[in-house]
Amino acid sequence: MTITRREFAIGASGVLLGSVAAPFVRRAGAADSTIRIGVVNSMSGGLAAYAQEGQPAFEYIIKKINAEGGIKSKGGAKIELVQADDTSQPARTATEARRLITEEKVQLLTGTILSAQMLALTPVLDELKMPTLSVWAGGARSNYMFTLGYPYDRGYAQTMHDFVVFLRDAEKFNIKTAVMGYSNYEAGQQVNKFLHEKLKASGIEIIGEAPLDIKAQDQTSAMVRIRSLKPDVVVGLVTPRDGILLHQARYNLNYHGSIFCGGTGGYSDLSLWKDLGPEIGKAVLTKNLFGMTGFSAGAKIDSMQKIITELRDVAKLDRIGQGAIQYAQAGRVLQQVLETSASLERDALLDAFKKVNIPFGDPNLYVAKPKGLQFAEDRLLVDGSAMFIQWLPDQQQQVVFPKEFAQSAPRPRA
Amino acid sequence: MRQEFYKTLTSPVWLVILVLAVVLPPLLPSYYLHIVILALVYVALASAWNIVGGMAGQISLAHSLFIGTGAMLSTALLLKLGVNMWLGLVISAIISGVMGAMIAWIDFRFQLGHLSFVLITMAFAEMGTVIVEGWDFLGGASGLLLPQDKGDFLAFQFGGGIGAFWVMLVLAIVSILINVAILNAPLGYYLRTIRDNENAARAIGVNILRYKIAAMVISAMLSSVIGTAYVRYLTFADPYLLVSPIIIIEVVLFATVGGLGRAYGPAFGALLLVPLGEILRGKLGGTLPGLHYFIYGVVVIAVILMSPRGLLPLFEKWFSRMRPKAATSK
Amino acid sequence: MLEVDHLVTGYGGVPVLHDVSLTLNAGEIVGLLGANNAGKTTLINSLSGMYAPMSGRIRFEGHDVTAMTPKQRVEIGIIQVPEGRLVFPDMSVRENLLLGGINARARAHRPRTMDHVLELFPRLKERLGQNAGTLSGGEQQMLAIGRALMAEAKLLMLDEPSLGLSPLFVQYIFGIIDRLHAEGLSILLIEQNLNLTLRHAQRCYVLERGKVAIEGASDVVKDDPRTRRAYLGL
Amino acid sequence: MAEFLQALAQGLLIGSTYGLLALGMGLVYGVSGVVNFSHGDFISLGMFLCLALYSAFALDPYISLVITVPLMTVIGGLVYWYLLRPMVGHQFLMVVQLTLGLSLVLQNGILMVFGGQPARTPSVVESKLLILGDVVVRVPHVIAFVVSFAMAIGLYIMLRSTDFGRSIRAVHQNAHSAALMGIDVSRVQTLTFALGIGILAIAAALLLPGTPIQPAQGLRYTVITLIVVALGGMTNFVGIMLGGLIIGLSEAYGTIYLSDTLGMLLPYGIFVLIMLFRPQGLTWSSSR
Repeated sequence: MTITRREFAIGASGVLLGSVAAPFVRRAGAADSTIRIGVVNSMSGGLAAYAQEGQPAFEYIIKKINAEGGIKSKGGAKIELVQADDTSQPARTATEARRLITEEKVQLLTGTILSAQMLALTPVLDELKMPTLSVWAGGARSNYMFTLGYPYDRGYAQTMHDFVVFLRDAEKFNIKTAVMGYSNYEAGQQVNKFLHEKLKASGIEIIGEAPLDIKAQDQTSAMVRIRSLKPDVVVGLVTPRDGILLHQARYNLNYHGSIFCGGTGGYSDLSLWKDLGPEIGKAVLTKNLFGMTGFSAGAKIDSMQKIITELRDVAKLDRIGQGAIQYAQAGRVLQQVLETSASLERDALLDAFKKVNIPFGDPNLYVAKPKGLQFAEDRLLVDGSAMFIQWLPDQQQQVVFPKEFAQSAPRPRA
Repeated sequence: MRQEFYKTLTSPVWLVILVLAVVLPPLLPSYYLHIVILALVYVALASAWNIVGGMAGQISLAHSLFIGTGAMLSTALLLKLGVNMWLGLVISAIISGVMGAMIAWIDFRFQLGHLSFVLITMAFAEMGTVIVEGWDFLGGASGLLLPQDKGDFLAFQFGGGIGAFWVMLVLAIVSILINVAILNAPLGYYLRTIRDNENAARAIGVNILRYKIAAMVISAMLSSVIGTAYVRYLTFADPYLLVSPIIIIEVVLFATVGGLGRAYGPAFGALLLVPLGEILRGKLGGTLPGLHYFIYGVVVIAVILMSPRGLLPLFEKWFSRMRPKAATSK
Repeated sequence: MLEVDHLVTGYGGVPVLHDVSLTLNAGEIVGLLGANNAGKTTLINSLSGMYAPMSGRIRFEGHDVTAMTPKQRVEIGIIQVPEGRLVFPDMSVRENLLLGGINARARAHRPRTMDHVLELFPRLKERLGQNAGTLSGGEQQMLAIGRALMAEAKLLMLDEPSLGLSPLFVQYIFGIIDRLHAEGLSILLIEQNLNLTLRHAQRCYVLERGKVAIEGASDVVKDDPRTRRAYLGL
Repeated sequence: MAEFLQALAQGLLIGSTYGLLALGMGLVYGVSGVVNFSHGDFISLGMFLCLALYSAFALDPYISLVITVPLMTVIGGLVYWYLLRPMVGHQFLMVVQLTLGLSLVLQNGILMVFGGQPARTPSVVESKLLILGDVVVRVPHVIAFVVSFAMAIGLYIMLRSTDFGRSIRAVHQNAHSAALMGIDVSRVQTLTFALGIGILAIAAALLLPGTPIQPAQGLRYTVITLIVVALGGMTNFVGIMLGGLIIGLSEAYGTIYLSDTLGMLLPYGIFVLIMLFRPQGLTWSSSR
């Protein structure tokens, strides 16, 4: 070792002293002309993929807002982001949020905040009363949290159910039986519960479950199970990584006996094609597969098209999927909240969240919401719906559902 | 030997701790109070683990089951069946104790070697994770959210913050004192004999099964109780934390780096490493992703290379060098 | 051939050998006697380089070897047959012998030395493919000596070669020792069996609590009343 | 029946790669008693090195081996010499903690360089399939299967018929005695550790085609490896390959026929039972 004991002793006492003294060293108050937003993300650990895709888009939008004159109703105040990493562990989301709120004195909080993080944050937000915008949570248990994620029930489950019924009734697909194929983690299980009920109520027989082990390196066995059950449709929430493995397994077994629909990331992420490789992508993505998504490069929504081009050409992001769009949307929602809020007091901000309205057709609406973007009483999106797409051999997507955005009818079963 | 224990009980250090405990928390900002509470949780857990891992030399990775039972079961009993959490704490502790006794019995019955014991307890822990994540009663993968802590003591609520601080302080001290008591009692002597040479212990007629079970049950029940108190403080019963390999890996790390088998070693490790990890993440978490963990890992490696017997022995050596008289009187 | 000057060795800062000096001339058998814990095995392991001495020096064939590693000492021909044989149990007799000759100096001539060893120990030849762990104690001792010969020993150090063997085997092993001596090998012999050692060695050293208590020709040592006392550790 | 056969093929192929992952750990445990908790992160490192070589020079992972194997071997040697060797003679658990620290460093070092997105490394064989009646298998898996067994046999022969191999076994069976034979024990331990990590570089490349990789995956690989090594009796290569197959098969059959929680419990349950009733591992002879 090159570190001597003396050096270590000095270093160690430094760390100790620092940790003891830190609370008593008050940081200089932030200048009045900046608004501090805390961003607690999973930048490392198992869930790092979400924030690593979204964060650059978010920073780009915030930079743009600042460049265009900041928050005008607050005298052109600039937004300052204060970042934190929860290492994909919900308990640390709570810790970091506490630090951002009490030490960094942020005025708003945001971040990926998946479902488990949302639950872990709830007691801290209730205690410290900090208005918070989650980018991805499917629920919001604290009165202070709003979320852009699809609600489990009226978002994910309802959209998937509606699409399956649409295929059966409107498009005359032969769909009588289903297997629930979903990523076996909190959101996957939650959505599955609701979806299961809804499909049953609509007369579809559930003949089996195929939960995907989220730690597995290969899903061929799960696909063998699905193949042996031979359902008409396989449906459920699938994460991007499980999606890659699931489609790979489908390719391996050359199984096209069922229609696969679900998502979001695992069926519709733009990077799927790249992650699978062109050959496998072409063989499985364009056959009997429909993906749920909140955004599609092919959707006939001008504002969405514009932000995609902008993130690609101006911000030079190399990965533009739903994550990036969702984060960009979060930036715009926060902008509106800050603009319309009477003051920077928490109650005012909370009120402003409740009044958020980005109508359909607004240039700042990046996600596909036919009814626009507003928060309901439960602080989840009023319009939790999403689209369904199908893939084309040239790696483009076509929206097939809902009718408002559809570019084409669903491709018949192969 | 008992004398040693009473000497510890009447030590003036307690007065200092009491004064600090009364004066400091109200002055600490909430984030730093939180770090102190976290450190105390891990002091308590590492000390509880030390009873088997350090003294008996049984490196159990199954402790996440006990912590998890204390946390998830008591929460589920309250939310699903309306069982008071105090009662839930007792039920969980008893179940943990039974599981601990079974593991100790398996260890004895099948004469597991050190490494087999590590790996089998690891497999038990993994199985526990899978079961909890697939069992709706315990909340499945989503976990369970406790009602807000309103400070109703009879409902096992301590009002968060300073209340939680006191609960954790008491648990940490109890956990350490149990360590001191065992080390100075015949049980501690037998455990060390078993650890150092199980065959010799058998040859001189030590009832190995009895002491192994005793150590494991005490440690398991203690871990379970700490788990219940911890989840009350967290409010969110998260299976990915409380029943996962993550928590047990951390507990073993703190205990080992602090000084295994010593009464204060594990506590020392947790007191140093928990704040270090939190502060590194706080300061560096917003920069390059992974950097804070990277540095933490480097520090862990450096510390181990510098003091392969644990930090506490190293500090004692420094201390005795500074005060040679204290060393000679020992 | 071997000169040990004022050697002090110990573990963890506590000396076990205090100021031990001894010499061994080329072609000699020297006996090393003493009660349990007198420091015999520590001494032999110091000579093999397993412990770094706290002070003193060791010379071999005129060169200072004090700072040499065990490997280097093997390469210059200081070979130990350890107490309890310590053959490699899960390897065949042949593999054990090959390992004996693994050092840089001996490696090239392994086929030749192997023939020599097998001629010396015909029993090993019969058991060549058998795992060493399945051999009897006496056979293991043969293997341990054979393994050391494979290393082309110049100085052979035997630690308790008769331990746990039947009288018949003890006789056989000492016959071999005499034969090796006749072939010109220098031998340092540690033995519990006092009479046997005194009979085969030309000179003896008696260790007592890490110090040389008595030294001299075997006859002299034999008659010294202190020998029995030291030996019994009284 | 088709399911049964497909599961059999799947289990055997995946299981053989588990065996390959475990060979290196068994080797290292045998000569130095180190249980390396950063094992899985070294696999990650091997995979990300292949990714880097693909990004920079468009190298196929199978070709990258020419570079990654020597590189990882050297890294392994340095790690043993500077980090693990000083710990010889200290508490087993402390060494484990050191490798855990190393795991943090590796995992987050990879994260800092490559980011946390799942990444794919293309290979010419990644989409090739082999169709045998009802059973379809992926060519990369078949390659991995063949190489795994070839490696196991190669190592077995190396250990039996070379001086280096015999030195490794000598150190494993009795380090003191080996030193008395003039074997430099530290050097053998270092080289063995280096070799163990070098083997991982091969395993990494074989597993890579079609596997999305992430920096956080290491612990999963470590756990599987530990289980397989333990099933094999820690140092027995035949047992280790057998252990890999058992875990692979129980995963495949568990997922297909039991699904859900019960299916995921199956490999652990089988592991515990085998460990209790055959603590010495799967093979009968104690030799290796």
